Amino acid sequence: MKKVKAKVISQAELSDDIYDMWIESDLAATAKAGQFICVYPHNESILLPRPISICEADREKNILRIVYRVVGKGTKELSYYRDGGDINILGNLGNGFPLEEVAGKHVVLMGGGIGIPPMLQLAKDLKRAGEAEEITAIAGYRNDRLFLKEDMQKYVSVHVATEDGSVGTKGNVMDAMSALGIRADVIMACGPMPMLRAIKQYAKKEGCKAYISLEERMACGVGACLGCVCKTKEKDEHSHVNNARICTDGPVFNAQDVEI
Amino acid sequence: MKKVKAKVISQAELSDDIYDMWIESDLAATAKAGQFICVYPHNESILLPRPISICEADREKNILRIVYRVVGKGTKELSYYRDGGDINILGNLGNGFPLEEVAGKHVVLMGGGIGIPPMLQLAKDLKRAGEAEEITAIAGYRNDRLFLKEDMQKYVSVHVATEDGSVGTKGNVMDAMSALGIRADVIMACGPMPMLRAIKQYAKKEGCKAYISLEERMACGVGACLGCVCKTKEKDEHSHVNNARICTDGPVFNAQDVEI
Amino acid sequence: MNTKVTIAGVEFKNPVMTASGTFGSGMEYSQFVDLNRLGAVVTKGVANVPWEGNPTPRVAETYGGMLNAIGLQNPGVDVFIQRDIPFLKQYDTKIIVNVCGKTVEDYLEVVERLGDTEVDMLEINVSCPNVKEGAIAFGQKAGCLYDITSQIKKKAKQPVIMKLSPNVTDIAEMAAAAEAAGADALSLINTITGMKIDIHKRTFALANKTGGLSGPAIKPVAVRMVYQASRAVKIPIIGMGGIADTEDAIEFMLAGATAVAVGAMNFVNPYATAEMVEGIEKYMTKYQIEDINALVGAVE
Amino acid sequence: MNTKVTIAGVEFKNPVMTASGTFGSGMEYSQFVDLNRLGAVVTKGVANVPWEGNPTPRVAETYGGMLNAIGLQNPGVDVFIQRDIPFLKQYDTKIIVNVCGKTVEDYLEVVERLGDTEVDMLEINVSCPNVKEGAIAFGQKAGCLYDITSQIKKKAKQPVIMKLSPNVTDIAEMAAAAEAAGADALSLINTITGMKIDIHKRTFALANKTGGLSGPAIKPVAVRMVYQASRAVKIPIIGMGGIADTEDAIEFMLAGATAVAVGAMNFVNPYATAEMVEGIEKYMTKYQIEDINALVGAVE
Ligand SMILES: Cc1cc2nc3c(=O)[nH]c(=O)nc-3n(C[C@H](O)[C@H](O)[C@H](O)COP(=O)(O)OP(=O)(O)OC[C@H]3O[C@@H](n4cnc5c(N)ncnc54)[C@H](O)[C@@H]3O)c2cc1C
Ligand SMILES: Cc1cc2nc3c(=O)[nH]c(=O)nc-3n(C[C@H](O)[C@H](O)[C@H](O)COP(=O)(O)OP(=O)(O)OC[C@H]3O[C@@H](n4cnc5c(N)ncnc54)[C@H](O)[C@@H]3O)c2cc1C
Ligand SMILES: Cc1cc2nc3c(=O)[nH]c(=O)nc-3n(C[C@H](O)[C@H](O)[C@H](O)COP(=O)(O)O)c2cc1C
Ligand SMILES: Cc1cc2nc3c(=O)[nH]c(=O)nc-3n(C[C@H](O)[C@H](O)[C@H](O)COP(=O)(O)O)c2cc1C
Ligand code: FES
Ligand code: FES
Repeated sequence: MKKVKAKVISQAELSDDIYDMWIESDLAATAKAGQFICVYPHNESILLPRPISICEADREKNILRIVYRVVGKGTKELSYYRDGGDINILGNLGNGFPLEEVAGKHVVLMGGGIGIPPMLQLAKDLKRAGEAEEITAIAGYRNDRLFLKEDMQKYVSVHVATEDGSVGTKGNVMDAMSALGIRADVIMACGPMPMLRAIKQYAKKEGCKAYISLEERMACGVGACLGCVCKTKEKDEHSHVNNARICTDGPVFNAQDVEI
Repeated sequence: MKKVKAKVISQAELSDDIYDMWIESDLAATAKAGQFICVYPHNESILLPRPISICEADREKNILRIVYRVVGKGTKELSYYRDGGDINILGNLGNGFPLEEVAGKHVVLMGGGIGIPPMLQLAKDLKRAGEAEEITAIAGYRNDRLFLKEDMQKYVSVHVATEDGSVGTKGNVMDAMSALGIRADVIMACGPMPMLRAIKQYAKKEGCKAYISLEERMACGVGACLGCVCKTKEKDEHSHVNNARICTDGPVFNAQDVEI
Repeated sequence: MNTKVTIAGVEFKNPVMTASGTFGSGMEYSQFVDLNRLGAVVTKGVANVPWEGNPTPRVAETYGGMLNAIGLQNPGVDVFIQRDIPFLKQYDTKIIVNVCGKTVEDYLEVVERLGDTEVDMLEINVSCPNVKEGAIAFGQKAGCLYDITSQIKKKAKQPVIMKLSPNVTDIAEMAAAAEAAGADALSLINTITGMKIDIHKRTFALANKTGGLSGPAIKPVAVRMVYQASRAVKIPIIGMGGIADTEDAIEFMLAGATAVAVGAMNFVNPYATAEMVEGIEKYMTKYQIEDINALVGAVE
Repeated sequence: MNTKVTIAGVEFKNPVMTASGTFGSGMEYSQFVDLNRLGAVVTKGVANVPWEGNPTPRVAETYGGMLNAIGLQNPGVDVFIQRDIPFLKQYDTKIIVNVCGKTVEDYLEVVERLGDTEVDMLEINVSCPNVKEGAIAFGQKAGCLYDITSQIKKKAKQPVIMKLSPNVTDIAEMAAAAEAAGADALSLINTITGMKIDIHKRTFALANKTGGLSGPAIKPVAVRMVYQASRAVKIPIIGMGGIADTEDAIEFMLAGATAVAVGAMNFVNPYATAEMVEGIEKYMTKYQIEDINALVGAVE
């Protein structure tokens, strides 16, 4: 784990306000699907690091990809970075998705909106490991401005849900799951809280496993400030209370272990 | 007076930590020698405008020149600006040197260190007006890394004083004045406070006029905050106390009117 | 769409004001901002006689803010009445005069002199940290604040705004004391006392050693105090402290301010107040807010 | 060159410490900083029993700073003694344990439990603004501060640092009360109470509504309070509040601090403390300062 000044390799707008950036850094060599990095804005009036999931890591070329939505000052600044520019990042943070849980299973990857990016590296790694029996991805979008779908299709079959019904199933990823009659042994997901809640409930009912990636406001990103906790079912080993740190104990949790 | 986003035309390092920047702005059209502009840093953690004297104004080409020393965060940032970049400026501020005071007189322009820049436009304007009987400039430097001397020589004869004695008279501008036996009817000066004090004293003794450009920490630059005052001999017309605002009532004052 | 707000019977065309001491009497900034657009101009503090203020340096920059120790330099109430009020009367905006003093008598004298002028409201600065004589004590003890407020209320012909100091343990207590003494409105916050040291010269950055911190850096403290004060009293509040743009202005209104004032950020963006007047209208349109008063205290 | 400072008989290899709650018990940041380089590690607040802390969101960003309302989540003193102290003892640095509680008895229990451990000093947090139960009251009334300090001093086996709240009218009075009650040292400032409102959702940015403001934004207030406190007492002061780099550390020392602590800026630059240790040596070389203690309070 280290903080480095890295170089921006390329930047492109993928969809409305959604940007795609490649960064050159040896952090790529050890990055795991589901981990994230923190980006420190250059604008000194905003100090805190911005957590962004690793979307792809090319471990040979030492390059990392992040895909992010512009929502505030920090991500706005990011979207102005140009090729060759400096970017200050801290990584790799958190634990990735548990790849050891998939042998012989049908794994369903679910990404909603700006939760889709981490699913790409996950699809790639699961495919490469070759242990899962089947891998299916379901990606939920607002409208027909799909992003990362084609990238994911290189590794797994991808179903689409759109809120406006313009492509694939109308509705969210859960709607697509039932409409298509997909049955999962293991779900791995990232997306908005209502989606994650629905997945947790579904997994409990169906008796399948679900690993979900959570979000919370962060200050340190490394487990020191206790800013980013989520409620846990059992007492957490580090905190000795029912709180786990999303940045270091997560961001990926077994859905049944957390209160969301 | 207005705040504008202008374009940097060129930037060069003139001497150790001294930079020379040309800016495209129609503020040039009305700029007077001795006036200044305020530059607002892009770095949002430092908010206040930085006052910098107008070194040259090309009223036809609508370009302004500033020459400044890097001393802190704001001027450091300025020194990173490149051709075509944006610069936020407020201008034109303050009153210039009183050009109407020179008819038939021997005017001596005195610039010390980073007080030299405003003398260039002044030399140009005095020369162009052609009313002064004689114009002499004395520029004081630390060492032989002279700057703006050749520019000034295009308009007036320039004598040099250096602290280390490497060029011209060893010492400051006052030393050069006496060493060279120069006698002034009117002095116009900008430079460090000890130099300005010496000029005030000299002018009083010799019975000549001296106009000096003062510096003080500023917040607004436009006369509203009362941050930048200097003590005056008489009650000031605006403040009704013995304080004048350097930004609006100055920065150029008759040396005998201010307590320095 | 209604952007009018009313404070102690005085109607303002919109809630955007200038913070005392950062806008002179409007003359300088009238080059940038059409004063007719503003809810009110709040003037620099005025005393019974001219004040010299503090030695320089009077201002220093800090991270996201600035320190000032102007020391309430002002030309005195006579010049103010002759020169500044007629200037401001040319515009269709309200005039709020900030009043300072070293003793209760000083304050009362200014208040009385202003009684027959066309000033709309008085803002009593009992919270300036930059004057040695200690007027700030009036603003730091609830008992003193109560006393001076009630004495001023007895003499004042215009509605009285008490301007509170943030340099207190309990802002709600201070707000309640001012209200109990009859204040018509409150304004807060004044600057927070701060200090800067030049580590190379090993001297104070300000001649006065301490100064008042203002600007975006202090906004969270100001929002908190406006919130706490607004929950403690019924009288309206004018909020200030680091307001830079429309979003900040709305934040203060949601916290409980009926009007807002822009201080140090005028220095950074001379157009700030005018932009805010427009920005608030846009925000109201976006969120379909008919009456701006619906925003006051509307945080949940 | 001497960079050692001594506080209440405890010698620190240099004046650079971590501010409580921003560095855990050192474990996480030991990946970035060699803890052997630091004067001391000051731990997160520890209570007699585990605390859950506040609901999320617990942190929010502000201009040049941040708000936190962690609510002193901690695993309790037993786990702390078993796990964190042995971890820190691996390093050649001093251990200062920050102690929190809801009642005087809570504090005393922790202080007693730590009495037989290899902890070097205790820092008593009577100034956390983020706990409903009101421990902050201990830190906002001179009388209460005096009482709790003297009770703790009776039980404590290690020297006691009282950590002062900046949310007071008169910091000098508070400093003097703690000293009179026997405190061995003071640390200041804790966070300043602030608030942030999301104007689009019209909700509080923090679940706790208010939070503690820290970071560079508050530095001028912290420097002023360190200066005022250091002039009011003879006991040494650990200064903090927005320290980001060597220049800031020196500024606090000139204001009167014998040691300094880095808080929120660890989050922005995990290497900040180590860089400062080096930076201070460079500053001393540049200005030919033989003994770092010559800097303490050396502003004129
Ligand atoms: C583990 C993790 C992974 C993430 N991965 C991605 C990703 O791959 N792509 C993407 O677009 N976004 C991702 N996010 C959300 C992203 O961090 C925020 O959108 C971003 O921080 C917003 O910063 P801003 O300056 O633009 O917004 P502002 O609102 O100006 O930010 C203000 C403060 O709030 C914090 N903040 C704002 N929104 C969020 C949020 N949703 N979650 C956490 N902190 C927030 C910021 O970090 C900052 O400290 C992730 C968040 C977490 C916790
Ligand atoms: C009327 C006037 C004309 C000037 N003309 C020039 C010029 O032509 N060339 C040049 O190099 N310098 C000039 N200066 C000085 C210049 O303003 C400062 O060097 C500059 O503001 C420093 O900014 P900084 O951010 O680099 O330094 P910092 O020390 O980081 O600045 C911190 C704060 O202090 C203020 N400040 C620092 N030094 C000075 C100073 N000497 N005078 C006023 N404010 C200061 C800054 O504006 C800022 O608000 C002039 C000053 C005045 C008042
Ligand atoms: C340069 C300056 C001068 C000020 N003078 C006065 C004053 O005369 N009377 C007063 O009540 N407040 C005065 N203030 C305080 C402001 O009115 C305001 O309360 C404070 O600065 C917080 O707002 P801001 O952060 O927007 O500046 C002054 C502030 C500054 C920066
Ligand atoms: C996330 C966070 C947690 C904190 N927790 C504690 C704590 O447990 N005990 C304490 O005394 N102070 C705590 N503080 C206050 C800091 O120790 C410090 O006094 C304050 O943040 C000012 O310093 P800074 O501006 O460098 O952060 C905390 C601060 C932050 C930002
Ligand atoms: S962000 Fe600090 S503990 Fe997770
Ligand atoms: S800088 Fe504000 S009055 Fe001159």
